[in-house]
Amino acid sequence: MKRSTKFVAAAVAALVAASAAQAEVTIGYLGALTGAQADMTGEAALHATRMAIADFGGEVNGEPIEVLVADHAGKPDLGLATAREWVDAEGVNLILNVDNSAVALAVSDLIKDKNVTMAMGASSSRLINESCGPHQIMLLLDNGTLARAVTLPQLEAGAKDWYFITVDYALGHDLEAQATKAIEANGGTVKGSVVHSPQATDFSSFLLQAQSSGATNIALATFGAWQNAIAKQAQEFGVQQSLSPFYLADTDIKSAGLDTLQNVTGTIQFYWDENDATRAFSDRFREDFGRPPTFTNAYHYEFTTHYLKAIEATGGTDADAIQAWMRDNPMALINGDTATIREDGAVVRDVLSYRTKTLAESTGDWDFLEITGKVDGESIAQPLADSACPLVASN
Amino acid sequence: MLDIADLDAWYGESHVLHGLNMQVPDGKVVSLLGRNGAGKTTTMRTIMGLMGKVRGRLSYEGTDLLKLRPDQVARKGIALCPEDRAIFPSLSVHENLMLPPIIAQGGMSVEHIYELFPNIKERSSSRGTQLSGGEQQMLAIARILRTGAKFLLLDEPTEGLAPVIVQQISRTLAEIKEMGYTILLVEQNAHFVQGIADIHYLIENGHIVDRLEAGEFEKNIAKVDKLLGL
Amino acid sequence: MDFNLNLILGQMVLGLVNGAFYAILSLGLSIIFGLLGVINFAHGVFFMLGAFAAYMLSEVFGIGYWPALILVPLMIGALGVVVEVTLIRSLYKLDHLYGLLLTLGLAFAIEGLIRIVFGPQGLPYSIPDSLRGAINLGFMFLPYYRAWVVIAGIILCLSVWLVIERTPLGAKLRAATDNPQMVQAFGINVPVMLTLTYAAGVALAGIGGVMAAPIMSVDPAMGTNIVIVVFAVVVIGGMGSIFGSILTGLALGLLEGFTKAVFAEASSTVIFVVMVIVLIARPRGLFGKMA
Amino acid sequence: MTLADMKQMTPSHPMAETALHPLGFSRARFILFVVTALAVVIAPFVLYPIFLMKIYCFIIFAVAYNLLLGYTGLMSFGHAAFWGMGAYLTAYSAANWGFGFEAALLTGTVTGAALGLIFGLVAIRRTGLYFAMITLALAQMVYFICLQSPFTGGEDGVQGVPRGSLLGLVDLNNDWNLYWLVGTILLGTIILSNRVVHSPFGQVLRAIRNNPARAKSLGYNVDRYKLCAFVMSAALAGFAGGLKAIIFQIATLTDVSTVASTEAVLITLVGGIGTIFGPAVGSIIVLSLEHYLAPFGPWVMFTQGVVFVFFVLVFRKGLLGEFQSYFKTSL
Repeated sequence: MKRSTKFVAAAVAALVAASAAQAEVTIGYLGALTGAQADMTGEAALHATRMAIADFGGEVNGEPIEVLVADHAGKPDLGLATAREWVDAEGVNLILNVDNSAVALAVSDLIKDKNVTMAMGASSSRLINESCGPHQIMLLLDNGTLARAVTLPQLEAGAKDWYFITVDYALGHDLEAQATKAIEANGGTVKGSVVHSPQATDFSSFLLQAQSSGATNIALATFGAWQNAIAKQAQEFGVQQSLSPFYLADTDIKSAGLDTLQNVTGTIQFYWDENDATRAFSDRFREDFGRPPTFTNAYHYEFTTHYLKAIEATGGTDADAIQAWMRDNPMALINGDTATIREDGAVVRDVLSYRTKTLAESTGDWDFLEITGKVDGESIAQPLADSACPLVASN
Repeated sequence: MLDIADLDAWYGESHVLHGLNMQVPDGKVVSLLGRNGAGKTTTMRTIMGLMGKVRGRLSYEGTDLLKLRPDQVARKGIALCPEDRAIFPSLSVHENLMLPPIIAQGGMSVEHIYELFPNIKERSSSRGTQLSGGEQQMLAIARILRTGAKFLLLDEPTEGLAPVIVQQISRTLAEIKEMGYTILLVEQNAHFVQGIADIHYLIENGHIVDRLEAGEFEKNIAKVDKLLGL
Repeated sequence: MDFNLNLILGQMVLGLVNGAFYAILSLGLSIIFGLLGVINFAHGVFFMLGAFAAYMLSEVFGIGYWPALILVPLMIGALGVVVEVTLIRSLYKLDHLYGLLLTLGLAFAIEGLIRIVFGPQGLPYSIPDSLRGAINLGFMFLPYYRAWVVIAGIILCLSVWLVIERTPLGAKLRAATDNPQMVQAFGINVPVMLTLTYAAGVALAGIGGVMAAPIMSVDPAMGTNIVIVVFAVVVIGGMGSIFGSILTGLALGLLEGFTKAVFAEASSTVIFVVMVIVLIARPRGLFGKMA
Repeated sequence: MTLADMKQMTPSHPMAETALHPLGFSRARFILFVVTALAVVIAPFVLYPIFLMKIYCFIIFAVAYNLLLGYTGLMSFGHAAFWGMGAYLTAYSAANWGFGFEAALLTGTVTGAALGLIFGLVAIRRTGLYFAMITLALAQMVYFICLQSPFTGGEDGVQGVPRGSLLGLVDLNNDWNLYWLVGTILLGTIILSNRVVHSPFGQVLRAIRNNPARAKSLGYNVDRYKLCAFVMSAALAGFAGGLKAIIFQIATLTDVSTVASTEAVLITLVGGIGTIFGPAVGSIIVLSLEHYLAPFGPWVMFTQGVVFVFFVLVFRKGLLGEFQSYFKTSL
């Protein structure tokens, strides 16, 4: 109940904002406010965005910063139509979140020659290759990078046979393809895969398929609520294979229960309990939002801040100038590190490797991960030389 | 006593009963004679509360029936045996017999019914619609005798039946009459009603054109035949 | 595509779980359609409400699965009474299509309301402790809870069928399906019967919802997702046929499971393909009486 | 009362009267048409043109639907299949085969018609609820096939659809050019639908709707007429879906899902079953509701449901249907 009232309030605010005098900077937050990933990102990342604006002083160059909010609901047609209206009629400067690869691809086409920036939580590797854009930034690790980061350590540890449960989204297909490439290049085999529809709630038949495939690892090229359901049902059906999630947020572990996801290893861009700086930020976030920030929430704060700095520095909203400034200056991260934005739009940052704690190790409600190390961002990123992005200078 | 006064009734847009007047005294058998489409069945349906649009007066034992739903009319002790017999095809003969709820004391026991209609007993586990026409008619009458209703509306019980069956039904009606039931008998078969009914109403175009006591029937038979189109 | 017998058997057992839900839902739909002549588009929503009711009972009152299995159908049935009396009743005299439109609108309104109140996310509902664990069937691990769903679902459907076919109450229902006017003329309060039948039909969906809650997550869309398949089941079985809907529901669940094992891509389409074949070969459905 | 009864109560219009007014409209309808045309001209200066074009596509879709429900008496729950597949094939042929605007749209239209023929052959002998259920299930089958087929792009849809140009002359990437084209198509569709309804063919359809047995006894091949109307409706729905795919440059599963079918039903119900201008009124209301409630998420669904229930219970004839009874003229 509380959640939806808040949502309505946010939407009303957005409407009022839209009807107010044209602001200097308008940020369109186009996210999945409903559906599988809403819990991890949705309103939480919107909150992080607002925190960044507030921390920045609520205005830039003496002008107010407005935020429009819309749900793309994972539907590219809906996302594209909203983005189009924002660009045509609302003069949006930044389209933020876009946490769905299909929506991001559609919007990418739309803004190609427009004075609009898109910072997206989508990870299809196409978006930093063939479909890269001059005003496009990928806030997540791209799928190729992520796939390598997750599979390589496990392949080294001897897990050679993989089975994929893949969400029928561009993200899922791309992730599976990238991971398959990585697995096969490193001596592993893919025993099979099955695609689940976004409407699926019962995964028992997929798990049965995975069980009988003889794979050692079940790779979850999916996320959010689906992943939680798979984890729970895997336990129910006595699935012995290791689950290998690619996107495992704190909220997922909370919702599926740590008991279903103990001793899972992977990598993550941000964890609230990493150091004092992250804990301080998380305390502030939690005070208003009721739970610590997930990694997607964190990068919304980090990027929004970076973007506003760019506007301030360039003194306007010219997307080319902003993009150039953002590339030329390091992006400050909450944990004290910095990240860089490349020509292809990829954000290169160090990532954390983790192991999920066991029930016995966990001290309390959000104590889920043990950070086991840090992976150098440059070492896992797709080399620019391999990029198919026409914007990369060497191409 | 059932008292009908100035009754009008409609099927959708078509006006079927035009100011119908008739009385059915307790314990009597009253026949309602008329051609197809004269309004006989509509009269029955109106009494039962099955017509949508109705105007006029219709009272039974002092109760205004027009205000009641069909099930409430039935609870007053009025039971209908319709022209099509309405044997339920999904029910066995036994289930058909047992379907109407007991609404008052004094209905016939099942044993008594089986005595009266031995065929029904024999075939009690068959589907209702597997019975012959005559057997279906027996069943349709039998099942309303069980309920304790005192006022029976019988709509053309002899229609389409062989003479031997008609005779059997005739005997049955005589027996029922003996037991003190009130009966409104709709017929086109003047011969059939002649021996049974105490009062005859002749209906044409939705209103009563004549009322004959049993004694007057014979000498007015030409008039009746003309009305029935014989 | 490899034909792994263990996999086929396993998928068919899981298919039977779905089949049980199909049977429970299409049974309720058939009863309602038979007597009321209404295709209850809101049926899926009552299924979903059953799951939410179980969730609420557990969250708010700490009432567990077993009592919910009794309480929820009563609650959903009561809601069914309200819906029939206030909305559906006024449409009996109209074209049956209006009943379909009304219940479709109702489904939208209720699902929308649930989304407004509970949000779009699936909510967790756990398996009762007494049914935790799984049995090794040799070809698969079958969680006790799923086995329970299959057995309980089949028993539930057969009991309903027996009540309808073998009891005086069932006789009244069948008679009223044949000829409601005549049944009413015998002194049976048919309007009340219609109300109670609708209530019973949706209560069945409610039980289905409780049974589904631990398997599917408790999710506002869960009813809509399943009900369209159930409509196809009803068309295949023959609209209004009680036994047909039970048998068809289970059989199509099995078929779906089998297809998942041998040609997974077609598993969501197979029921509709069967429907088209049945419609061409036998338009009234496998068990349908009327044309 | 059946649907057909209700429609019978709407006054019929002597051909003589219609002949007196331009474009084949009766007087009342001509006035409405002029109002519509003026609205099409003025609206883009006030409202967002893309949103207006979306409304126009849905009007055409609803006109197609209404042709079937309102004038033939068949309630389909499967029109999403025609609309969605029309969109897919238009989008696909434009994006991957290099078809121009006209050829792509024609592909979508033909797809709709072909699919309509298949649906029709399976379903046309059935009426009422059975017809509704069968079309619903067939459309669902199409949905699942689209979900699985690689050509639809699954959840991603067919993206990056080029708008092309009209006859190679007018660049449709310009929103204004596209707007005037779509507006013209809309007005043309309304004129056409009025013509069809009043053609001898339309008269036969209405005769069938009102009394199929009688039409049969008069020697009309009832099933063939119904099939013909069904295919026509499907073709127009496919056309509308294709047009939408061009405007938004994308075709997705949304178009082929049950939602699109129910939208057509809702629009027709709200506007008025069996009225020429009902689809326009219905689309404006239903789509505005959706558009302006969109920020409130699930309230859209809730409101649509309430509108549905409200219209079924108290406004069965739809807005124009009620006006029609009030003013005793056909709209």
